[in-house]
Amino acid sequence: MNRGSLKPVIFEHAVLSIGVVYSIFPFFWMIITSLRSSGDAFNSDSLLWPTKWDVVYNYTQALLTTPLPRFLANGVFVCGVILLLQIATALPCAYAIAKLSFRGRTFLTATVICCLAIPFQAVALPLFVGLAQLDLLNSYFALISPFAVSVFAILMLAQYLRGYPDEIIEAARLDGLSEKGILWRLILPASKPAIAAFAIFSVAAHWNDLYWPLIVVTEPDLAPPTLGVLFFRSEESGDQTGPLMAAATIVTLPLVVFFLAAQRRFVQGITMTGVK
Amino acid sequence: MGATLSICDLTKAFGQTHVLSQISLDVQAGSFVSLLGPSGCGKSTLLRVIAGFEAQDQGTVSVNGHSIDHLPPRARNLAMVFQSYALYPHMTVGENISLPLEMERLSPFQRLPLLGRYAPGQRMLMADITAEVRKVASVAEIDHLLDRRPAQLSGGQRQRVALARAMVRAPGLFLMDEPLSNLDAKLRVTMRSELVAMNKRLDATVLYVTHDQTEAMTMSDRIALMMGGQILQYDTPEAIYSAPAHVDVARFIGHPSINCIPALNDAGVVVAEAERCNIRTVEREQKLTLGIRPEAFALRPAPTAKAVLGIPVSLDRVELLGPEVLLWCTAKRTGRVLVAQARAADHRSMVASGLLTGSLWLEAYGSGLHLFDPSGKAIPIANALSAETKAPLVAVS
Amino acid sequence: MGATLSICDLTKAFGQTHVLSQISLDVQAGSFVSLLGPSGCGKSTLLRVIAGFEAQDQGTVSVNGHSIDHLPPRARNLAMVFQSYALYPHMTVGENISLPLEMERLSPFQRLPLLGRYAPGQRMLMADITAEVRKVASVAEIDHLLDRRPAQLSGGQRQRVALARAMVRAPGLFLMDEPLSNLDAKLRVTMRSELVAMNKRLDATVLYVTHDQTEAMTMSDRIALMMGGQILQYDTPEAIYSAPAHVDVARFIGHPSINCIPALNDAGVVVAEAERCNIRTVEREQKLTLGIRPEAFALRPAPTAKAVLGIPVSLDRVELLGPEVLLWCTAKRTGRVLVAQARAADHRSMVASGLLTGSLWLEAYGSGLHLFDPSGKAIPIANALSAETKAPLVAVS
Amino acid sequence: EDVTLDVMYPWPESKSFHEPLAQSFMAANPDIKIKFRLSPPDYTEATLAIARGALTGDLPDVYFSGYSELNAMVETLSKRKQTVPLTPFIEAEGSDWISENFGQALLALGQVDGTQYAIPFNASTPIVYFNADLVKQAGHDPDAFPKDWDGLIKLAQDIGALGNGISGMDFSVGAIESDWDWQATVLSLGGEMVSADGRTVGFDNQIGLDAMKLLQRIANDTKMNVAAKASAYQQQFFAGKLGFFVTSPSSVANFTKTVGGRFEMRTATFPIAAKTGGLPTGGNAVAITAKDQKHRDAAWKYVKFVTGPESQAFVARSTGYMPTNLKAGDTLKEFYAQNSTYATAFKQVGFARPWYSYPRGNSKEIWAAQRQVFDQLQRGSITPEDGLKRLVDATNSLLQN
Amino acid sequence: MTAISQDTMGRYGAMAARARSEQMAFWCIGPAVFLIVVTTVVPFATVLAFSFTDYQLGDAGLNWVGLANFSKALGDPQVRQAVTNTFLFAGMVVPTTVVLALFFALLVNSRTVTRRFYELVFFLPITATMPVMSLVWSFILHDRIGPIARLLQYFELPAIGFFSDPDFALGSIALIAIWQHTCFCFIIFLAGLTTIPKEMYEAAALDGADRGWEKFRRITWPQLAPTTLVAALLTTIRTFQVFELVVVLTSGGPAGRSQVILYKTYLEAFSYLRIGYGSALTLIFVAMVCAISLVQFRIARRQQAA
Ligand SMILES: Nc1ncnc2c1ncn2[C@@H]1O[C@H](COP(=O)(O)OP(=O)(O)OP(=O)(O)O)[C@@H](O)[C@H]1O
Ligand SMILES: Nc1ncnc2c1ncn2[C@@H]1O[C@H](COP(=O)(O)OP(=O)(O)OP(=O)(O)O)[C@@H](O)[C@H]1O
Ligand SMILES: [Mg+2]
Ligand SMILES: [Mg+2]
Repeated sequence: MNRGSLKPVIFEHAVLSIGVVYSIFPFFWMIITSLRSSGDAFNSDSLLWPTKWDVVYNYTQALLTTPLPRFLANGVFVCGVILLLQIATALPCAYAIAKLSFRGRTFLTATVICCLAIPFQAVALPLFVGLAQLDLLNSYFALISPFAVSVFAILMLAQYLRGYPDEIIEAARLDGLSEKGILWRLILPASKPAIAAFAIFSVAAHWNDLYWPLIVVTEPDLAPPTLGVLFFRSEESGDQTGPLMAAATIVTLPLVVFFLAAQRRFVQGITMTGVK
Repeated sequence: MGATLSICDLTKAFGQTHVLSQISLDVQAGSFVSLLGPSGCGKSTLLRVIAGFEAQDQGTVSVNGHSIDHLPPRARNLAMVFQSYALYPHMTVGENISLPLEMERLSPFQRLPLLGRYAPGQRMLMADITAEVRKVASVAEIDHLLDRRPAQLSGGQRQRVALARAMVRAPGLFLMDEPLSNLDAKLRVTMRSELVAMNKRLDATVLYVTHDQTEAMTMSDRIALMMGGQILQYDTPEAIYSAPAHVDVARFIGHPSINCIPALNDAGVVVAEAERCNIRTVEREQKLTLGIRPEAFALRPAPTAKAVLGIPVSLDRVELLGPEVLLWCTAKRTGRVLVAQARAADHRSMVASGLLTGSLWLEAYGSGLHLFDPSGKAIPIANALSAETKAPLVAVS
Repeated sequence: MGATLSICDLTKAFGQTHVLSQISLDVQAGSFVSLLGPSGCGKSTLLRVIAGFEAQDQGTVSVNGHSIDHLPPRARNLAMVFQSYALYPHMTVGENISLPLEMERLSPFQRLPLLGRYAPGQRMLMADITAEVRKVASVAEIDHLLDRRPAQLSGGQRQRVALARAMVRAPGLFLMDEPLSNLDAKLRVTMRSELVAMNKRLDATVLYVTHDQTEAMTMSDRIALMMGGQILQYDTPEAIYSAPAHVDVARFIGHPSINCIPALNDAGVVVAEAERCNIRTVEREQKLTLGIRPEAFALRPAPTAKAVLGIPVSLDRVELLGPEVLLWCTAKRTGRVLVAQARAADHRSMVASGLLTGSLWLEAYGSGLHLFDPSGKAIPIANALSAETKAPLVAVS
Repeated sequence: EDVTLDVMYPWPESKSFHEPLAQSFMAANPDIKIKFRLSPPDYTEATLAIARGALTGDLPDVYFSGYSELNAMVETLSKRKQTVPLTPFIEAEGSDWISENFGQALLALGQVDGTQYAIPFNASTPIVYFNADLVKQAGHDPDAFPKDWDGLIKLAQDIGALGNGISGMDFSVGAIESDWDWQATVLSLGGEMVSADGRTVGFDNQIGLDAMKLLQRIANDTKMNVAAKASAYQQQFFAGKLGFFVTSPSSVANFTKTVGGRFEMRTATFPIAAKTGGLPTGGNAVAITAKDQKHRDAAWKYVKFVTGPESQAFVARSTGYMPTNLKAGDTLKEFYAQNSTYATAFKQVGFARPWYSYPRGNSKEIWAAQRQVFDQLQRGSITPEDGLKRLVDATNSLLQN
Repeated sequence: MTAISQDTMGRYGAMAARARSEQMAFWCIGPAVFLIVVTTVVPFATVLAFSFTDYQLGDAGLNWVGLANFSKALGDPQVRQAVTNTFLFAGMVVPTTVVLALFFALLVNSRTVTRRFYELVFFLPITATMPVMSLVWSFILHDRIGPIARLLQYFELPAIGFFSDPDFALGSIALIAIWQHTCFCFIIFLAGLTTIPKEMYEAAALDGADRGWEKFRRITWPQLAPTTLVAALLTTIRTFQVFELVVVLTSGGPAGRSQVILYKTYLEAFSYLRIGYGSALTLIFVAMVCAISLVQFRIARRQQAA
């Protein structure tokens, strides 16, 4: 029982609050701006609170002048499939790197790290040409396939799994579990916190990705959610700040919901105390 | 049904640490063999090599006459209880126990998470499995815990789950690493007889690591006594106790430990630090060790004629062990601490009759005496007659 | 130096599982108290509440008369050996043991990772610490392992490290959770006497969880017998053994377990399933339990006059336990299994003289007999005379 | 048989006028379907999309190219002989059609090496946006907005003196993604971007030096904040804290919305010092990239439609762009009379000059080198002379590269 | 059976175990390796090939130029500046990010009631749609009308040109990058913290190492070391790959002071369409980051092993 005194707790909250402000101020501004009229956004006399509200206009603009709902649905589908594929490919690989000994393990680890260093922009063009030759441009396949494996996921899960007790895996082998069974029945449930963390990165990254969709997709029906924001963004003729922020808020919202779902996973944590 | 296990010249080192050196062991089908030995002598490692988790450096492990070194653990048809339990942390107790059965009995399709339930025959098989799990859980007295997770169990409960998980599978060979170490005496007795019963019922072969002599003595057909990565003696419990092949075995077995007295071999006559000693041997070694079991000692107010060995001592401390007492004495000449064991009732009556007040002798009468050569090997005692006819020998220490 | 520990009305539940109910316990300064009880009865939980890892639902824990409920574990000045060892996996054995000393003796500056080495006095203090670590490590026989990591140790070695880590700190109160369960008999004896010596040397108070009765009996000043979250008896080892306050205590203590026979109270005369029974009681209860310790039974070829209780039996099985034998018998009338304990030598001579061939009687002679009322509480035996003067009573079962 | 036209335009937000135009086109031509491609976020991305399309043979049928990107498009397409010169279509329309609808200066914007590859669709020359309220506060008359730099600088000084975080003007030449402001400065002073042979820069002379001096003077005298990005001064303007700045008239509609009623935003013409002066024209032209004749014919219909008087008037009204079609001016007369902010661009039509684009698609790289010089120049860390020398050296070396 | 044959039998067993392990590993890594090869290795090999040519995007043909692109890159002062800036940037961002994330993760991890709230809050930046968020940041850090500028004005401090002052531009972008990456590390750390066994802290609590620094140094940090390695590695790589922020906020200005290597590469390849030269720069970049990452990884592994 650790009934600490109140003082350090208050101090901790104070320190955390600084981080809170740093972290959410941009979002605060985004949301506030999505509620006020575009002109009011830069109103220097009332920076933090609208003087002229324009909620309905901003949000109807965001939803009606663009096929945003369609984009959101695309996003859900593409991100969902990408995430599933990434976990399906990365988890076994991470397990092998962390828990199996095989020739070339070091080499594989080094390759994984090096692949992480390769910026996606560098390989985008060859991938594009490849997909074009297979006549697969303008399809969900083109949006998904380059991300079917994530070296980041491999590295992160491998590092996480290193802490999993070997004895439990051994017990499972005796109990007749094949490696597939071990993966499915032990490693997968045990990696939930790491998978949840990774899921957040993966989904957030692909949800917000504009670069690749704009390369392989010319069909508006396949466009990603973020494109909905671009309809209000223009360096040449000035941003429509209100609808822009409204669209951004709408695009961000599903991610927050997704996080709340994933959050339960790592709050739970997995107690790896099946062993002494 | 039980498997024969035969281990041949097994050697294993972790880097510079040599853990097993040339272990050989033959376990008959259906027999119950205990591995007994001090902490760190390599018992767990031996089990792990047999199970296939560690590859040996040399030597072979065969089951039913065929080498299993190339087989993965899964294919070795054995169950193991881990010293560290190794329960699946995210599964309930029930799931932990039923997993091996599901793997054995259900087809891959029947094991599918949601769909499996609709596979033909799955329900019946699962009902069987659940019933078996319940049965083995009630034997281990954990049937009320089936829905808990390992983290919510006490140490002993975890151990029982680990035991139940191994028992439920009923393979030909069981490897058990101190499976009862965290259980209380009563439960232990229950589990012991349950294990022995299982051994007989399934005709399964059991290799059982324990640090508890009583356990090893009462349960095993044979005991393999390990020390420093070697098997010093592999014999029946009686033989291990009454005819130790090595001084370390004699020392290790028996509680309290055997009394050891350095001795010299004077042309076949053993010269020890006793007042009188009438033991002979045929071996040639000069320096010997004389071992006397505590219960072979009797504490007497005066030397008696029957004794082959008598040491004048003073009584330091009496320790009550339920129906027994331990008498801790100091040899008057050498200051060596010696211990004798007696029935509490006998002791009480001796105290009552005032016999334990003056000077005292520890005496031995021929049985429970052992001689060992300098390398520790047991050597035969040629004769151990009453000392009456002999002059007292000078004690050496 | 040792702390007094007093626990008052402690209650604790995990959700729906009631683990401790109204535990009260007073431990005198410098005494060695064992917590004995079946697996899952709440021993570890009690220690964890005392250490401050779990908050109790009700009740207080006081040390030296002051409640410590508000203190964090660190401020409670106690050391604990965990049932699961809880070693720091990333530190060597040496670092594991020296950590508590470093925290205690070095100033925050001296503890700084690299700089600390240049802090004044740090070297000398560290040298002291290292010396102490070596000392305690050699007591636990792990001095050759100081540079290993926990993962490279055997089960027993890990346990010894955990023990050494607690011992090195020498605080006023030790909490030990089955600290010797994975050690072999010899090491166990060493560690036991070392723990007792430490208890005396430091005048430290020790609260010691064990499932090993011998341990509890030989080491403790007092034993607290826990069952189902309650303390059934808190007394000296002798009293616990020879005057159990409850039938469960009597059953739990003693190995093999006490023989229990249902009995009826026929106006002060106890009617049991024996041929002859001459025991009386002053209590009124109708249904009683009669408990007879195995060593209180003697196996006789014919009934004797001195006996207060005699049961005709057949001998099923003889079990050798080193110097003792267990005689497993079946009562002829009721089929109940009864066990008696005898010296192996006595048994051998009886066998040799052919006394154990015909019909046999198990007899008891007054000592080692206990009566319990229906709720399990012990009730006094009014008299237990020789049965000679009494006519045989009809056996009930 | 129906034809479907694949149309690609940059800037997603342009949907607001492309969509209605397509609707009315399809209403008029039921046999032609217009299908828009996903819109690239800017001119550069659009060029890349075309380059990728050329690589995979998946080009749109109609493409709206930024004027400065036209070079790159033609270069890319000509390598695979995919260019579609518009000359045959124009000739087929009859000799007068082109001159009746388009002025020569604007038409030139759609030519590469003398060949007409595109018809101008949007056009703009830089204009001044100002905060009439601040002008008034500073004691000036918004109706008599200065027409030369001296007047503007004085005005900016006065506005800047109001304090409270208010700045007078911003003309950070290096802050935008192209050399539009720089070309405007040079051209308005009567200069040229390249020499006649096209091998060296045209501002390595007194005019160039004057331009450099002017830019430094503006920054120094008005205590201008040299911005790294245009959004910085735009935001400041919307906040009511900036007197005036220069940008494209295409933003008039958006800016008006954004400013709302918080202050009065007005526009003024860009100061043109020299009689021969001009202004670079921004915006985009519509080109045909269809493969087969059938699509090309349909595409031409669409090109004609969107560059026609009604369409142009519509675009001008909804954005602020100047109409590229001569006939649209008539339609818009009334509108301009009522909306003076929109009219400013039209007033400058006469000064419209091609926005010079360096050969071999080098414009962006040249600008990347040039903008650093302007940044330092306006911060006062180099003299105009040094600046000009560096500018000329950097540009020439890349020109001949 | 002779001693020799037993010996070989034993080895055979060990070999069989090894072969088994290899076979299992093969099936586990197979799909991932195949996809890595197809989606990264092969495309990157093309990049490698292009780096020896003068290929221009849209060209139909190309010429082999050997190492010319590389020698040009080595002599290019802009490249040199971009590399310097990138290292400066990483030097500012990586340590700050890792330390901040660790610090906040530890604080949040010890919260009970408010934990979910803080988690959500610190996680938010990862959802950021960067085109929007950089706009928001450009406003927050606006040197005249932004909230920070107003604060400075209020205290009568000199205004800071966050993006326009050559001395501040890179730092300002770093500030946003830290904002963007801290949540990323934060989540990794939080996931890592869940794996530390509770009883470790209990033992430490008795040993007196249950507070602040000591608890951190003796228990948390060593147990978290692998996690920290991953966090630092990923942050380093992501930091080196910065370029969107630069595009939106400064375009590399003022005066090239916020020019970074990947932006330069992007410009070369996709603005100036010089795929050949851009590929060479990419290659240099990847080699650099690989080297740094592998060294980082090695050091961390060695420390873990020691
Ligand atoms: N976290 C938990 N949640 C629910 N029940 C628990 C939890 N921890 C312990 N228990 C239950 O509380 C009871 C007491 O546990 P405790 O660990 O104190 O037993 P113990 O006396 O130490 O037993 P053992 O000798 O087997 O270690 C057990 O029945 C156990 O199942
Ligand atoms: N991974 C390892 N690296 C180095 N030495 C090891 C390793 N594992 C075990 N050892 C050493 O090997 C020896 C045998 O270990 P093992 O676990 O087999 O002992 P044990 O007989 O089971 O002992 P206990 O009864 O204490 O469990 C021990 O001395 C131990 O320290
Ligand atoms: Mg072991
Ligand atoms: Mg316990």
